[in-house]
Amino acid sequence: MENNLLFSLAPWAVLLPVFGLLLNLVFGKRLGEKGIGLIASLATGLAFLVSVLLAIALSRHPEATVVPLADWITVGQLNLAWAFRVDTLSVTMMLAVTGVGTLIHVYATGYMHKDVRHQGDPGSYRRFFVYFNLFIVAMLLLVSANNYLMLFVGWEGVGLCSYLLIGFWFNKGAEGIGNARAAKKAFVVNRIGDFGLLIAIFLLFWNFGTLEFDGIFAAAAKAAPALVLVITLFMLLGVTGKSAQLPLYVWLPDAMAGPTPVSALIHAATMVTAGVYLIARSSPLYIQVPAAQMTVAWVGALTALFAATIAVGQYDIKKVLAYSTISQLGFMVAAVGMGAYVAGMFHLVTHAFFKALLFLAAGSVIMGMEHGEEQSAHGRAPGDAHSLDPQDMRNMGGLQGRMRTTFWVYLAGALALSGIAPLSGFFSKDEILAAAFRNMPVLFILLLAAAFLTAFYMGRQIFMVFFGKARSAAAEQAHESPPVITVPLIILAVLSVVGGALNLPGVHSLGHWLEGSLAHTPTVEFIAGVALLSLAVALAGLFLAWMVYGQRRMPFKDTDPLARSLGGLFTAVYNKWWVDELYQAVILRPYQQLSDLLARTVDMGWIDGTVNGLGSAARSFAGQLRRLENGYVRSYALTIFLGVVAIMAYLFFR
Amino acid sequence: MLITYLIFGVFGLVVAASALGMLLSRNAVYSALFLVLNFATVAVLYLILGAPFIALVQITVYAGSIMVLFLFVIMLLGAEKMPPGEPLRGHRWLAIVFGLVFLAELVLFLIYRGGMQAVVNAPSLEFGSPAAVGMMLFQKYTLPFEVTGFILVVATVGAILFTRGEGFKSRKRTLGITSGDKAE
Amino acid sequence: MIPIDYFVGLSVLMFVVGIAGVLLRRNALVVFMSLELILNAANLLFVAFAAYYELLAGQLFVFFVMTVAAAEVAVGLALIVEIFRAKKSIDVDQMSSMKG
Amino acid sequence: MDGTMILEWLIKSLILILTMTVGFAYVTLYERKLLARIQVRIGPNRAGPFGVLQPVADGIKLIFKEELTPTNADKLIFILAPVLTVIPALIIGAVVPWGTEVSIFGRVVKLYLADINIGVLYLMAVTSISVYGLALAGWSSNNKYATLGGLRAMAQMISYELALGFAMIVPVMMAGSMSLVDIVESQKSIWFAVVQPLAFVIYFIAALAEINRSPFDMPEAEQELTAGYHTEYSGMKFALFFMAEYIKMIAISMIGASLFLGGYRGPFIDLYPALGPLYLFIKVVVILFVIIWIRATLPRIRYDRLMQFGWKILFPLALLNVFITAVVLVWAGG
Repeated sequence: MENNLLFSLAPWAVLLPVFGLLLNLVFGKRLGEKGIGLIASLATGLAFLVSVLLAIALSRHPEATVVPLADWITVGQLNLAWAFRVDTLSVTMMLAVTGVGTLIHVYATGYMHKDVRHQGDPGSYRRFFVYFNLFIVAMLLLVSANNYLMLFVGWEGVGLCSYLLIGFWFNKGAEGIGNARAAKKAFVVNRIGDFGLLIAIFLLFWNFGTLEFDGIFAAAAKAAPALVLVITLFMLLGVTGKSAQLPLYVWLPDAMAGPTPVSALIHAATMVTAGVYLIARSSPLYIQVPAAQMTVAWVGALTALFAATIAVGQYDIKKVLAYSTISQLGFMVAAVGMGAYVAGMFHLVTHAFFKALLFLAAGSVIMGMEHGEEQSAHGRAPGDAHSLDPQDMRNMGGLQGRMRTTFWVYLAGALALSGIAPLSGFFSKDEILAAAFRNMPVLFILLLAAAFLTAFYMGRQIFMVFFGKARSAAAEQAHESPPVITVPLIILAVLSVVGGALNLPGVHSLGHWLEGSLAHTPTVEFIAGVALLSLAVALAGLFLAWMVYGQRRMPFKDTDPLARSLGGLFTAVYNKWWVDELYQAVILRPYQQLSDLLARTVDMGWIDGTVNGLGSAARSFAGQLRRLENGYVRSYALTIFLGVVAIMAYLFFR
Repeated sequence: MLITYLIFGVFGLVVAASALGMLLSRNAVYSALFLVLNFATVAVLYLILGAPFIALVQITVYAGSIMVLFLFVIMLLGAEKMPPGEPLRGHRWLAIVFGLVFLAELVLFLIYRGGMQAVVNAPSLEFGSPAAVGMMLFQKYTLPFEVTGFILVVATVGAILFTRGEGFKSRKRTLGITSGDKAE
Repeated sequence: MIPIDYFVGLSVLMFVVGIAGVLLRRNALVVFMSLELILNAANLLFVAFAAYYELLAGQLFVFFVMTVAAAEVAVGLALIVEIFRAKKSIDVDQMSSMKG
Repeated sequence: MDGTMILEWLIKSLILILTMTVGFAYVTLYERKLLARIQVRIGPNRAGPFGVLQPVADGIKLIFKEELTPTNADKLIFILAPVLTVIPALIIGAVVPWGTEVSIFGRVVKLYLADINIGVLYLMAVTSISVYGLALAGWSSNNKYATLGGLRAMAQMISYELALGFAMIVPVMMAGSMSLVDIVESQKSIWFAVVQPLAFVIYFIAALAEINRSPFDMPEAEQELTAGYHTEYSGMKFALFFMAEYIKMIAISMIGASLFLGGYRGPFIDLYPALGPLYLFIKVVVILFVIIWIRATLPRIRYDRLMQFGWKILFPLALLNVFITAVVLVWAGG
């Protein structure tokens, strides 16, 4: 009874942010910044509370529960409802989303206060939180849906919010439209993935006649493997779009154009993990077709290594983190591809902690840089105010003394990400590596290389940003951020450090917890050798980074020491392997040329010509026909009379 | 009976000649007069056919009212003669040719489909009397009769509205109803 | 006494002459008169067949035709008078535009 | 249908026409004498005793008058118009009975030309076509006064024909027949003029308008239109118009007498049927007296008043009268 009451709270997780965004939308102008931030954070916080209550309910009653809210679409045999699926998988996602989301909301109240002033548009403060709450709503819809269509609504909703928030400063960026272009790129690339998901959903409905998860999984067990393979591969296309995997990852680095809380929440912690969640949710389908699983695993592993190599050559503090995110998402996708769903979800949660932490801390660094730049800009010409890029790591250095809290939390996040025991990243990544070692040794080597690079580029970042001498006036003047920013950072840092406790080897609390929804997944046993190897690799990466960047102090604004030793390889990495250019040449240019051909020759030439020709033909024909309508009554009478004569003739000769 | 044939022949000739006269007269007044003659002779044919009531109504209504109205309008408008000229070239010939075709068709119909031996019986005296017509009119055809009356009223109102024209408009103008005045 | 075909033939003649009047004459009043002639041709047939079949309904129909013709003439002539006021002519070929 | 029957018809027709023409001549004298008396004059008294030969003298004079035809007149219709005017006037009396049957030389002779069962309809038909002569006369003269006179005559006659028709329907309804003989016979007990005074008055007024008599003589109002439709006529053609007018006076008197005043009926008519024509003659003379009296007394009515009077007073009154009569008849009869 009590449980049912708790379960029936599920819709409130979505409705509370809806109220928050409506309140801000309608009354936001009068509430002021404090009120807006309070309402937005409170809405998300209450949603987190609901998630916690649902988790408590589930801990007593681990079976999946469906909470219907209202009828949605009833067409023929299709009967879709707004129904929320409360099981351990969705609640895990809800907890991660709302928990991290709440912290980022709090952080954003402080960060956006500065940011909107820095960008010169304080009025957009409300807009930001409306979008933010809308994102939470869409994300919760995505993870709590009981059917694929509702999931798709959330899927598209988060895509929309991503677009809106990437282009939040739509009039900024290169040539004044750089950010808008980045937003458009994210949207278009996501559409390609969404197209795959849509096809998958259509196929599901076409073949199984339903979109409810349970119904589909029950029916799919008896379906032809080829069909399931097609469906899962199309679904994978959707995953590569949303979770930034090869080959559709290109939008995520550009998405860093959004404000830093956006990068943290959407493009690191929650939205991009939707693909991983989708595969985990659809695991009954994937388990049926090993070929699909292998494809997923390969895509994930390749992405992990590929993105990691690029991250090594980046100077933008957020770009490094962005490629790191892609890489870590590759880890997760590889995990779920190998059937290690618990490992994937585990890494998803810990990654949410430390990557959000890293982004937010990077935001704190950026804010400090901006603050320092404003300080140092006194006396300079106003035109030069923005000549310095506050996100370029080459402008930083030695910040550990001036921004102590940020430094320590950043260090915690970086070590967690690098996989240093006993921080959370170590456990989750180790579990993936163990699964790979057991199932697919080739992937194990790829992932191990990625883990090495991860440690290396994180070390590189730490040394470039926080150690050495300040390489710009702004860095010298940088200031620590206010508590509203640092407190969430500390909380996240704590979580990053102890997050591994969620699924300690041997205890497998998360594994047992997820058995309620992923009962068929095997528990990955801890392999000591693999753990030691991964730890050694991570330490080696850090050491190498110290060798290159920490030992000799990096000169002011100099070229990267790595570039000297690696040469052309570094140029390739710095230019992201020219993937964007490749896409431009292979896909975009022919596409544009084809469009041009279709537009000018086919559409304007043939189709317009046909239509215009028809029109002018009709007009000239009408012009001839018009002569019949000469307005002379006697002509009309004669015409009628001719008809009479004809009818009489017919009657006569009949 | 020879005399009946004679009467029919004479009046039939008059009917045909007067119809053609109406068609061919250059002067509209002559046309109208020929038509009056036509109607009057047709009325005589009605008498032969045993329809005295219809015959006299024909004279009263057609000759006495309708054609008087026509004549009145012709004289009122001074529209006896039209200026010469035929704007629709070819129309005249087309009309004449097809008119002849039509006539030929009807005549052929008459020859091939008509029964020449079918003879009109001598109608009894009471056949078309006002009493008989009236009885039928008010018993069997009450509704059409009423409808006809309604049509007449509507036509009367319509005709009055049409022709009061100027006075009606000027009264409207003094009341300031017309939109044209407001536009000024 | 008299074959019905004689009456039919006479009616046909009147009818064709009426149609010729409608098609050939430009004077709106003459056109109108030709219409009356056509109606009369029909009336003659009605009366002839009423006598032939000894059914009074034919004569009644003629009565109705006459009444409606009277109504038609009242409205039609009023129209022609109005048109004459506007166009200063009753040439039907002048009435070829919708403008008053 | 034997020979004597046709002969009898011919004789009766001749008598009717002669009566009408001679009557016309003496009605003119009657009118001139009467007008003179009313205007305190003597009137024509030179030709014959009391001027009884005056109509003959007038006739001879008109016959020898020069016939003028206007230059641009439509000659055919100009000649046809007077004839068209006279014919309806002469034939309208055909359905009016002069009396019942009398036996002359041992042969029973009906004192009426035709007893058709559509007599009243015949009257209306003839009345309605009698306007052609006037209208055509006015139009063919190619004279604007004459044309206006013709137009006025047409409008006036169409307007008053309705009231006239409704007034004539009343006796038909009372008698239940359209035959004038039946109508006269049904007035055996009481004249319709007594039970239907309104119908009689309407008939009288409308009939005056129909024949363009004063005060409704607008088509020939000399102050406005010189002489109206017969402005351009002279000699014998003018005489024909003149004749038509006075014959019509006699005709409407006869019809009025038959419809409303008992026609040929009078005291002892059943005993001596030959008295019929005498009674009718007396009644006609009295009605003619009233008509002339009105001419001498009343001024001419204005034209728009004439139309308004016809359409807005006379016509509705006649309609109402018919309606009430019908209701009463059905009530009493049913």
